[in-house]
Amino acid sequence: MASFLTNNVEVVAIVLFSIGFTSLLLHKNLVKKIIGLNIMDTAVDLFLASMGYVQGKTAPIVENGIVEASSYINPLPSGLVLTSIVVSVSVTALMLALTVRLYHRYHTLNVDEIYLLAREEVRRK
Amino acid sequence: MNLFLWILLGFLVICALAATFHRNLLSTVIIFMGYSVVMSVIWVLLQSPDLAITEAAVGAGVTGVLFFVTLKKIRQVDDEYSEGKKHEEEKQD
Amino acid sequence: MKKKSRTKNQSLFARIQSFLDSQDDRLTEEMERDEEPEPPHESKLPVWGQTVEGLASGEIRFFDKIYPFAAFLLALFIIAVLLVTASRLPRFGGDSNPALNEVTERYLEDGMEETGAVNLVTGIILDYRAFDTLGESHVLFTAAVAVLVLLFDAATEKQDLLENRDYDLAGDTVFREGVRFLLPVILLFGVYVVLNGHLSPGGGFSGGAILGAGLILHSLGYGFAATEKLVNRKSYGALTVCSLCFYSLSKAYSFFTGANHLPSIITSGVPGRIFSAGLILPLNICVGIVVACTMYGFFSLYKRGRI
Amino acid sequence: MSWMNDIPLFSLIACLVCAAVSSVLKARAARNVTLGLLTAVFAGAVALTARGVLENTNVTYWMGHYPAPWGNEIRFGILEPFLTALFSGVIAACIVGGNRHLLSDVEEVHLNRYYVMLDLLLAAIQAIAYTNDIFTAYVFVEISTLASCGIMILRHTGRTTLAAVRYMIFSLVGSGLFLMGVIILYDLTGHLLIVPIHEKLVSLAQSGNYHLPMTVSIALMILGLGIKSGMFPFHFWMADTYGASTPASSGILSGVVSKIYIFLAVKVITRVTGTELFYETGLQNVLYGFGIAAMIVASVSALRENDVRRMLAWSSAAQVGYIYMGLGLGTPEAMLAVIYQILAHSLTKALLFLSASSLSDASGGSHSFHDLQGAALRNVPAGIAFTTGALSMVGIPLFMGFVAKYLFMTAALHVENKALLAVVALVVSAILNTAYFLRTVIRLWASEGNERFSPFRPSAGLVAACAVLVLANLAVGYYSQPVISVIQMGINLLG
Repeated sequence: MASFLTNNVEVVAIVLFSIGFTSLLLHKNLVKKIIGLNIMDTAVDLFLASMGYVQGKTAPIVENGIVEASSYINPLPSGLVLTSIVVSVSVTALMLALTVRLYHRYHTLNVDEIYLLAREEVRRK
Repeated sequence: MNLFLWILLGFLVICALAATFHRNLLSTVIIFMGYSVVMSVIWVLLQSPDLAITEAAVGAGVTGVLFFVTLKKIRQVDDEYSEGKKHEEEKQD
Repeated sequence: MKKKSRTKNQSLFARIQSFLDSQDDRLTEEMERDEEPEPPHESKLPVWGQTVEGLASGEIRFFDKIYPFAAFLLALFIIAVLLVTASRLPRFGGDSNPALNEVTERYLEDGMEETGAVNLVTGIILDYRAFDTLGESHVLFTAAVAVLVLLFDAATEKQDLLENRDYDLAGDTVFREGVRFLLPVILLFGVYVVLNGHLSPGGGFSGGAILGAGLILHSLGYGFAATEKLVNRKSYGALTVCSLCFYSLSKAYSFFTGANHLPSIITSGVPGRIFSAGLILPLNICVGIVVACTMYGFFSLYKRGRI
Repeated sequence: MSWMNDIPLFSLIACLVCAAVSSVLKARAARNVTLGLLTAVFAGAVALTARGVLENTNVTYWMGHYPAPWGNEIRFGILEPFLTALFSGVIAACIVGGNRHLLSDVEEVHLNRYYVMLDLLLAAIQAIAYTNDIFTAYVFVEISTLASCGIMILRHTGRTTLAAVRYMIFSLVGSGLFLMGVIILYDLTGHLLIVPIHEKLVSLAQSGNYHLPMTVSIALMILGLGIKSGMFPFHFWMADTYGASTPASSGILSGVVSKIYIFLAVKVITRVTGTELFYETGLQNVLYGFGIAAMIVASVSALRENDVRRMLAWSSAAQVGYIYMGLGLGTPEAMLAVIYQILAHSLTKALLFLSASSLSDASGGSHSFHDLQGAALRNVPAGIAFTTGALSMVGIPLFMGFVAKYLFMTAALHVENKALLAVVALVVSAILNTAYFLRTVIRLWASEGNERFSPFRPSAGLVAACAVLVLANLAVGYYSQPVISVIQMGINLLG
């Protein structure tokens, strides 16, 4: 059991997560939404990486043949974060491509306007 | 090192807020790239050099470039669009 | 208020009318008929919570009203809960946290011997938990195919319309000289990170991203035509497919022998040498190739609609 | 028969390799590869199910050289291969039945990429069904999200792209929350594999430490999967998504993709936390409430809809509501009903989407009820198929939907404090279902309004796919007992 001050990295990660999460949900501009998505993803990564950190220990790269568990930090979260970074860059690329396409068609980045335009288009048919 | 970490974490929050609330998209993207660089420094502090390299290459590098190209593409669409319009007006005249 | 919204809708209506004349998906036709575009970051219409008469069906109206409010409440709720949770988690940096258990211990103590990798993170992601990483590289592949679907523009295949119109960095001497100076360093560093993934920080993904960034820089400095000699559509397809297939098949062999307790012909070698760590080096190279090609492919697709 | 243990590994790897190879093949070859792959996966999964039923044991298979808490693992009993078989069958039916639309909706240059996406989706489905590792589940959930977005956007209309953006936004929020839950769980237990997590959670619950983080992490995982599968307050993306995609994609998205997330949620509930621990957290009451609300609200939305495919999408949301209501009831009988509902809804919705698209082909491509007047008379096979699906959804005896509703009803009656509301909701929802489906069916068979459009001959593939799905529906509805006992055995093995 710890508190806000000792778990500072975790708390900051949650704050960042909430900033990203809210702007992904509420921002109307698509590019801003994607920035929010990226902030959310990096916040999750920070949260995960902070779980692996152990005070006063070094990166898990074996040096001088020392293979004692007590001298390195937990390597597993780093591996998971690597995976998570790949996922987030893939998703970002896809979302940006969707944005470019929508902009080509509707000439706006505002989701609401795009939505109205699309509805009207459907009604026309 | 603790103080340094605090400063960097504060910087991250400020960057995130600025990126969310700034009105200019280009500045937003640049702020986001700054955010990524700070993040990679934090990862060095958290003893994860693998992540630091990846974040620097991906977050500040490739993702940033993708955002830039997207914005550029959007401006290009706008340009073509107004050029097309000008063209049409000339024809009408 | 109502009047105000109607006038705004009027302009919207005009825009809609004009571009609906053509149902065609091609941009150029739409563009010529449309009105002045709006600056991307400015919205004229406050639409959520305000509906246009006769435009939306019942669900949409309901959705419009409730969405921002509900999303805001949901976000607030989740944030509050998460903050309290974060403060109750095991202490940051503590050395008796639950995550430091027998799993971590074996990774740290036997990892080098069992996988042959000095960089234990690489050892974990490419050996202990290789199934995750197999999925991870296919995530990237999926995204690459999806982006190709979205942005591939057959029209640019024959004529280089877009390239001419771009602000051409290749003509900028300072930039070009900078690239000439930087590029070898970047590419060398990328190759080093890929090849030394099992010995030092880095690995296929980070190195691949660096190489991809190098390729992007190359195409900016010398033009796409020059880069195309290195990575074009054919070689892109061949490299990606071969790397992914090699990855999947070699991992299938490794999983198969592992699960059936058969001896594997792949040995881990002497830790610390470059040709050690069994499959990790070839896998890192494969991942590096896939990532580098995909990153450059993303850029090329965004920039000019093809690879 | 230890060689059978290798089937999941090989079918998974085959999917990944075929996906990579298909990306450089011509569309026709890619299609054949995918169909062959689907057949192989189906056959393998059926064989595994049969063996599971005969031997009634779980098999744990190492993915690598290291045992449980260190390396990845997959595990298969009965339900995992059973659902894999179901989903591969539904996907095959969808692409055979929706082929004509695929050819017209998807550009020629991109057609092979549709099959690449399907191969990747199939790999993701198998991995999610089989995996014994919660982070692997997350990675493959992302693949399935991207691939399902991919099969939507291959139809290049503005509406589809917009629907894809909405779908992606909801999905990404869902994945973010799911990953957050996984991370908190990892921090508390130090494991990522399901079995050790479960053991550690049980001991944590006994000691009383970290009660709040534990509840929050489970809630986040369920919420994330709920958002991705279209749980009630987050179901708004469904109408656009299912309404705008090409019919094959609609069937796959509604029949397969959202169901695999539900199965993952079931796995989280039964295996990660264990049913007892989960029902101690009180989260089931939230699911119960959301489920009940979805059953009513989404049905009302469906009743007010004027587009047949959007109506089907709202109906999907209502059916997902049944599932979450069942999870909220929290009894073994309810779990049986949930799995049966997954089976029933998957088969029926695919049938409905396929036949509805063919019916609107017979009405000049329009989806509105006005134009669909008399469509079944112009296109009799699709009309029969749609009617069968509608009757099944409404819950007429002999069809699968009836059995599912019956199971939910009996399960609800055994839970004292939730019985009344659940039964009322089931009855109201059944009445609403009847209203909107029978209204549609009557319109379809009405003879007026016939003159504007000429009779239409559906493609052979569509007729075949619909016939298979109708027969499956009738067979599983009529001989429900063996299927129910297989599912029951599977659930016993799961928890």
